[in-house]
Amino acid sequence: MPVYNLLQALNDALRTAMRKNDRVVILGEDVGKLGGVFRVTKDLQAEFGADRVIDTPLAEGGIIGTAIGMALYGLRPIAEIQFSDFIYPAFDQIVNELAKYRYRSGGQYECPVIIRTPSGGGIKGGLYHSQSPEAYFIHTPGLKVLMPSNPYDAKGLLLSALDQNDPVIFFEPKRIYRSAKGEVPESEYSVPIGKAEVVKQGKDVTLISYGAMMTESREAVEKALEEEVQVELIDLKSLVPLDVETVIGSVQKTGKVVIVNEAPRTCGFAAELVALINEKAFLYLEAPPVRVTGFDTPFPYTLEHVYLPSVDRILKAIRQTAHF
Amino acid sequence: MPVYNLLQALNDALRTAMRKNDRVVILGEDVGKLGGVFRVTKDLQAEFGADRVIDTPLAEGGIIGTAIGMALYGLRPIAEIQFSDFIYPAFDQIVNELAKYRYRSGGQYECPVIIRTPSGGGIKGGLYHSQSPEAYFIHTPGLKVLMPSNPYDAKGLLLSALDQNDPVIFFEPKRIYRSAKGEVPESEYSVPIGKAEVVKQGKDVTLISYGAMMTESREAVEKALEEEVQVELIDLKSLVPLDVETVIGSVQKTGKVVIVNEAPRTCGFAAELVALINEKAFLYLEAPPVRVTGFDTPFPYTLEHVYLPSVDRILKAIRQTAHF
Amino acid sequence: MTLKSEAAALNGKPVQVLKEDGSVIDKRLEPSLSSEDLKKLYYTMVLTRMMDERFFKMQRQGRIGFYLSSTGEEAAHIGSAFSAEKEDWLFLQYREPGAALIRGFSLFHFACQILGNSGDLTKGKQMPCHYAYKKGHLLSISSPVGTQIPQAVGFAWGAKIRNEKSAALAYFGDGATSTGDFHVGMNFAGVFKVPVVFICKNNQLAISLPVQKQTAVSNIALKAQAYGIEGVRVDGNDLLAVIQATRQALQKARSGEGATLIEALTYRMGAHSTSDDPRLYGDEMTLEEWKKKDCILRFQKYLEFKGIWNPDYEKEIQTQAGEEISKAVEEAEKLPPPSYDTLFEDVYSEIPPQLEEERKGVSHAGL
Amino acid sequence: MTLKSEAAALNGKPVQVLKEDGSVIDKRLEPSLSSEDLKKLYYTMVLTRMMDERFFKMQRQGRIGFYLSSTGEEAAHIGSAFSAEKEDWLFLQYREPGAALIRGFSLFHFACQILGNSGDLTKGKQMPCHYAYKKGHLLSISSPVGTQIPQAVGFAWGAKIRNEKSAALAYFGDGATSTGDFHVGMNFAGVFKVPVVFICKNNQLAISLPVQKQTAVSNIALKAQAYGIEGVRVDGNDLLAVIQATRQALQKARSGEGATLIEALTYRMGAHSTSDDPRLYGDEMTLEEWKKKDCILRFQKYLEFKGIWNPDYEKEIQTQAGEEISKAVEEAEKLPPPSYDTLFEDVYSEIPPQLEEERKGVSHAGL
Ligand SMILES: Cc1ncc(C[n+]2csc(CCOP(=O)(O)OP(=O)(O)O)c2C)c(N)n1
Ligand SMILES: Cc1ncc(C[n+]2csc(CCOP(=O)(O)OP(=O)(O)O)c2C)c(N)n1
Ligand SMILES: [Mg+2]
Ligand SMILES: [Mg+2]
Repeated sequence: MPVYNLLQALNDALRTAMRKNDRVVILGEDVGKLGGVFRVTKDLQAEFGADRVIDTPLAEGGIIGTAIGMALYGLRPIAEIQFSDFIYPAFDQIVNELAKYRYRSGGQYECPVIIRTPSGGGIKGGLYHSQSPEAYFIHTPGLKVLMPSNPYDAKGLLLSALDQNDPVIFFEPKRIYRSAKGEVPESEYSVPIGKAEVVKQGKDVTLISYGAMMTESREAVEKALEEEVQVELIDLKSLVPLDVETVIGSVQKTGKVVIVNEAPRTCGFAAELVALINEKAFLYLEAPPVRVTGFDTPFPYTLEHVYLPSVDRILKAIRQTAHF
Repeated sequence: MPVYNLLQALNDALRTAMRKNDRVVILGEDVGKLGGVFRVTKDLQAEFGADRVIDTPLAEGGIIGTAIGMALYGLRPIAEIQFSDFIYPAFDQIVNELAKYRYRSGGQYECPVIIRTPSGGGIKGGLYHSQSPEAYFIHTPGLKVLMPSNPYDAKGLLLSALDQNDPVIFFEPKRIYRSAKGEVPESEYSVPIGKAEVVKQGKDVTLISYGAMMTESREAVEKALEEEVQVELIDLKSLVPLDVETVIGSVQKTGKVVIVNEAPRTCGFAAELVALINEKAFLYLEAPPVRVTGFDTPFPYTLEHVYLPSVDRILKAIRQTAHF
Repeated sequence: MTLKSEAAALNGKPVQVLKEDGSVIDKRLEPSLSSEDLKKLYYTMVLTRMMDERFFKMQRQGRIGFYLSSTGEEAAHIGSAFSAEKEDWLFLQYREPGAALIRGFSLFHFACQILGNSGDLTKGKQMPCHYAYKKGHLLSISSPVGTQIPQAVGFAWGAKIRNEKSAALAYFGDGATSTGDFHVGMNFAGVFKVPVVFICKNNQLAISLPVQKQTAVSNIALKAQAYGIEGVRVDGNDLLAVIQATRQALQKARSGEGATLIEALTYRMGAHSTSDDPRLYGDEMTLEEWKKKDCILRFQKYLEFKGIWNPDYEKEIQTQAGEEISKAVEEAEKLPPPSYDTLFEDVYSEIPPQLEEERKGVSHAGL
Repeated sequence: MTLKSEAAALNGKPVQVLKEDGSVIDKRLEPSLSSEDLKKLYYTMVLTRMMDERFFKMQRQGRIGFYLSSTGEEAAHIGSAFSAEKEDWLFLQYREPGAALIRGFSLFHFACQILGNSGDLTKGKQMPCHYAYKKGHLLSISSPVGTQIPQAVGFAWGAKIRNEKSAALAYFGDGATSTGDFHVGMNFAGVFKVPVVFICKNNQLAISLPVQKQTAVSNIALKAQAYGIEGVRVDGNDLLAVIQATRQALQKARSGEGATLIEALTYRMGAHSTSDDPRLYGDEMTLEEWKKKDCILRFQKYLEFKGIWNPDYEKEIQTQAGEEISKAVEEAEKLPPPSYDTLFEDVYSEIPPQLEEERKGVSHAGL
């Protein structure tokens, strides 16, 4: 099996999907000749032509609006938003249109647009190349929201997304585009939507994370082990639909929870997880669930390493919870 | 003191502000000659002229984008978004620009735009005239988010908003525009931003709500009393900044919490409150906090009464919590 | 002869085929229509107007919650929808009930949608006038103004990419031209030479805002130039001009020559909707003037010239239309509201576990 | 003589004042500039190019994280910024470093911003090239393309409402014309006759996308017609044409006659940014062609005609500019990063209690 980084795995997934199904088209800014500013769509235009790998004008609302039309026509459009910070001009098309199309037509129409977009900080991108806007979409019924943390899941989840008929926001943790490496099957395979993975078993504390923050989380879990705290680490992968069973099962075992994500804390996804855990495992809780998140400020430039949850901050939270 | 409904109180607040400060301008769709589709800006154009009460073209992004420019120039623009369901075309201007302007300029500029917008369901408005999108803005650092539940607070909060220098999203619970009535001072006064109100004291359960849902909440609290459950009812009013002290103080007293709001449950503001309460009053909690919210679906038309939290659903939650 | 050349010569004045007295100005522009076609068109126009009146009245009686009528604008949407082929798809704004009828959306389903009952194809999920009818190639109507424009472009673009024949018709109002979606839709259509026909029903009002305040260039057709798209301004109250323009635009779309923006200049004769009161901002003078230009009247005169229309014929079809409407409403009003389960259907292709829990909560509560 | 009439006659060819050899085509269009002005302009152009080179190199050396240079486009932004009055305000996109210099933004502050250190007026909060300088009436630059356009309109509109004299200059690229914000900004400006000058630096690329694929009408000035705004296409590599056009547009703005869209046609000579590699998509032929049209060279020849420029003069200012840059960078590089507290400042006018808790968490952790 080849060893790919995240970029290569995604590129491979796209190629696999396009070869298999000639209704799959890619559209976005600079995705064609350039192959994307991160090169996720590298060489695809050469193989599939400018009709299927389309460089669009600079208008995210146009990209998503036309992708909706394409999906209604019966294509399988994969739209790239160059940075998730630039998804907002398309917010109305996503939230009012894409997410609600099936519902409002009473199921007459479906609208399986996939929106791929790099998200998160840690690349010295400042306010506008670092945001983690997943909570906006998690709060929007009708969308599925995915975020892989490694090449294997990236390919498998993207192929799964193409195999179902709902709109998907597919966040790509751009900080680890190159650093996350792993074996990726050359053939087609799928990683199920709606399933989390217990990456490491543990009995003392449950640590829930996803995307790039799995890197820091994994490291913190290792360090905790040195302090004899056994942390169970869960990679959510699929934020909507959520694998409630795996999350709750783990919390019932450990009674203690730390949740790690990059976005601003208030009303972020970590809050939802705390609420859910309260509803479903209140009597098992032995300590208050701890959120380790970004701050309630815009994303900074120079001090991004302070803004982003660090191994230290996570470890501190683990200790605090474990020794509550 | 005159008795006003919510519409009249808001109209009075706007008139008061415009008379006092000639830098206050109003802009939006149909706000001028018509006086707004709900008539909140009734007669203001006649008094203050078309330069200060401005009918704009149909473009929410243009309304907020130009309002930002006006605020930077030194005006105090109050932008109306006709329904909060139509705020999304302005989402980029609000989230990427308005919310971050002060921050990204290192405090050189400030951008005190007030965005008034009717929100919530219950007027048979279906998917696009009923949404409660407050969580999107609560999750966006840099914005203040207010929602009054009665005429007195509506006028006082709006005047307070005009007295500070941050952007504000001011949600108006349109379902009770006419039904909510109360005494409103004719003079200027303010209701402080960042302060919640304990509307009714109680020792058994804390019920937290805001906006139109205060109506059902109040009724449920009355009914609970008949069952000898004493509920402490809190009207948040100011969602950002949040009056953590009042919320936590009450939970420390009762140990039991019900949170009521209309928006879809997942990642809504109720989740944030649960998370906060866990962080600050975990050891006081005697039962899992219960969320009574809209469902994780788009807002329906015919069955909106089923979608919206009802007195019965709230009462059930109170009982469940009280007898946990 | 193309409308394009004609339009250029008119310098902003809308192209007409019919004079206000119903006579044909230039035979070369007269669309070929069988007498069956002509009758269908006239009947649909009359039916649409009567249906609008009936539903408006029903709202006033409290039998439905909301309605939007298209009185005075029938030619603009019925003429263009009629000109579309079966394989074409319509992206409506909300003020084109006659276009829906032309595409086979039944009065019964119309009434059910407006009642939001269990007979509604959209299961009572949307406000009145926000239907969807896939069989008739009517996309789903939504309230946010302008969103359907890039969607129609994407749809037609899909057909182009797949080398198939469908075209898309995107309907919108003068107000919609101010939206960002109008701009991006037009721009994409221009760049990618997409087989789409934009039909702007310029009724000169957006709720209370006159088109002159909507844009400094209220000749909407002119805006097409910014996108490398052909723009044609026609008299929107002239059914034959609308048909001719749409046919030419569709032919052009199908031959791979890209998009056309048709501006159908008309006037909103009534309130924006049942929630609106135009006395607060309206312009009586203009209204009176436009009443004289009524599109049904003009077409009626044309049919009279053709020997198709006479007062008896009018009476006959009015009776027929009235009965059709009554029957549909009566049938529809018998139906109960949708079941609670519909609340949770169609959010996703399948109900995910958490939503299923919410659904169960509702049925257990027996709310 | 107005550029407008001139432009009309040219039918899409950009208006020039200077030939490529630096001679004046039509004296009537030559802007009046003192020799001090001319020197300042030339110096700023040279300084900007040298600064761009230096920062670009520093990025390659790993001393800064990112840079965006404007090489080849200096005339477009320096000429227009120079033409603005003190009371005017500039809404930049991000590729106008020379405009910032013209407005008094110091090289030292520039360097601090790019380093994101404690000397940065924006406190290390934004990426390089995203400065804000209120004293110089430079608004805050943000990455999302096009957002500044309606903001500039609103700002200028504010001045109009208050009956004050300021105008706003909105800078953007050819790519930005595709955004919804461009459309709504232009439309509002047209409807409300706002004293704003739109300056589209059409460098014919948006990252990898050639302007011909950005829009079917790559004559950007033409798009103004859709909004009832005057559009002027000038040679963006002709400093005098840019100055003349901006002066006339500002005069018009101030006299209450509304907005102008100036398209300055130029070419992006280098990479989009330090993150970009134009070899993957670039067009060598066009690049070579445009190199010959270099804006600094052309202005230099003009100055030579005027007896201002000679090789010694060139050497002198190059030395001066080089030293200025070195000194600024050296000073800036001495400064430490901003304090952790800055993370929490400027989110609101005051730090609200919950954010204060987050701040305390950080300082206690001594992270
Ligand atoms: C994005 C958005 N903003 C505001 C509204 C409220 N609204 C409903 S219809 C309308 C006017 C539309 O005018 P036009 O496009 O000319 O269509 P007409 O009603 O005249 O047929 C407005 C402002 C909306 N539906 N969507
Ligand atoms: C809304 C948005 N979408 C995408 C981007 C990514 N991006 C940065 S610059 C750019 C191209 C801009 O082109 P143009 O406006 O012509 O300016 P130029 O870079 O040529 O000066 C793009 C697509 C962005 N910054 N903002
Ligand atoms: Mg209209
Ligand atoms: Mg460019």
